[in-house]
Amino acid sequence: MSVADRNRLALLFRWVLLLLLLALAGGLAYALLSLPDQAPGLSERVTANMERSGVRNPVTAVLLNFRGYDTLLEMGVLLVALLGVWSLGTAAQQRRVVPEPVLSFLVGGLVPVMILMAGYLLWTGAHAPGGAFQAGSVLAASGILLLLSGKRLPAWLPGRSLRFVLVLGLGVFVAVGVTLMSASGLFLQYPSSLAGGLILFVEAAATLSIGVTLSALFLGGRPDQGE
Amino acid sequence: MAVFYSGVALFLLLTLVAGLWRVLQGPTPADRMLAAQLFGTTAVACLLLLAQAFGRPHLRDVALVFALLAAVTAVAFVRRTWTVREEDDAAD
Amino acid sequence: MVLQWLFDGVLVLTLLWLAWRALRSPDLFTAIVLFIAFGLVMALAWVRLQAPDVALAEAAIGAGLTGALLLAALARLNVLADSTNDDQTAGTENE
Amino acid sequence: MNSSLLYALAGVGLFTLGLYALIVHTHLLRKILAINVMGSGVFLVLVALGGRIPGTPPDPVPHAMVITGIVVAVSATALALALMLRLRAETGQERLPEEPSGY
Repeated sequence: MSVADRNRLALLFRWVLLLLLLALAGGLAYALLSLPDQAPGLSERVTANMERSGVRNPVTAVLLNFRGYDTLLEMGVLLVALLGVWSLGTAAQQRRVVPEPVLSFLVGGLVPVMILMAGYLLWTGAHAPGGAFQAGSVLAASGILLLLSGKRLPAWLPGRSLRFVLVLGLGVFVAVGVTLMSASGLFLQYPSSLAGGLILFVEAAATLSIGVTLSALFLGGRPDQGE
Repeated sequence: MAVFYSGVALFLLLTLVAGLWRVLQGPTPADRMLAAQLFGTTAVACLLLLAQAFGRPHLRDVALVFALLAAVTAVAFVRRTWTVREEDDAAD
Repeated sequence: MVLQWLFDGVLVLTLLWLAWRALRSPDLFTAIVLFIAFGLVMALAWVRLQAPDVALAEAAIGAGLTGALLLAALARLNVLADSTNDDQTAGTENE
Repeated sequence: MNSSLLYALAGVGLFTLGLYALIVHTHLLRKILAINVMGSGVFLVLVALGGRIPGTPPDPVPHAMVITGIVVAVSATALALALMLRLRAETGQERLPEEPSGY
């Protein structure tokens, strides 16, 4: 096949693809526009059960109580993603860098504020926008900032303690679920009087795990042990 | 007053679109990166205005997160991409 | 509420345009910067959709994590790259 | 008519744009960006449809789904980037091997 032929074929392919995608977009847009105006969502059921959820923010109630399974499995997904990255090799050796005064100053000022912000988001998640995922992301950002600033990880960190924190979120979630199952017969069925405290407990563990998992994902590999 | 705040927010959104020009044009990577940082700053102002216009104080938390975390991307750029490019230049 | 409609319209057009430019800019670094900007504008869209929780998550992830991840990966690609930078030639062939 | 329908349509647009770029580009980093744009489009449709009925508070269930979705998307992106870098280290290319070069 000559180069000109191949180019013509590529052009034809491009046009057919564009037509197909336009048809797809048109179909989806038509489906959206033809949706009925009043659809029974889950909104009303969430509102009706809010008193029993233990929190006042409906999104947190859905995440940690009504659809706790989703969040539990998502913690598992995060862990599996990290295992995938770790199985691909060790993290690139950080070059030893001279600590820059400006960066050190910036990191020293920002990281404590970020950790404070993570705590605030975790606490406020019960009644206002916020929650474990947001707090965990902010925590992860502070971890990434520390990694970027060239601070050496303490030698004891990559070992057992790191792995313990990584599985803490999932572990606490499962432990709470199993304990509740032995008490009430249903997995993750919080009694309404304890729901608020249990949710905060699970969320705190999840925040820590999410933050450390995301920072570890940034490393792009298994951190070297020892060294 | 809400109309005024919405108007200013719209104006800020338009300046953000103007900042896009620098991202697309910017001769050096630093120009593009700084334009993206300008996006973050403008978004903070936009969020504060929207919080005021619609009386939703929780949007200030979003603005706070934006302002706090904007530094992470900038530091990542300076520590990773920019140093690599400089070393490339030095090697040439 | 003409102003709000205008705001929504500009926001949506900016989003689409950013995505379009991010996905077809010839230079990978520009593509990543445009994608970071896309994430920031997405957070504004979540606010307009009355989803402040999602806006918080997007702000934290978009401003703090995605950019750092992508930039670090690009830097590692460039370190590995030999002097012939074939991702740029591949991009310009499309034009 | 509510402005959230506008965002839902934009979500469809983003999904289609991302799908196009996913098919056309061969560089894996571009494919990763394209998948992320597609995901954002899907999230936009989900949340926009949850807030479709004017005068009522938006449905919190899609919001919760999208929050988990965003965090999963970023971890999947990290895994994909690590896979790309490993492929690059193994084969010297950041493209999938069976595709003909030329696009």
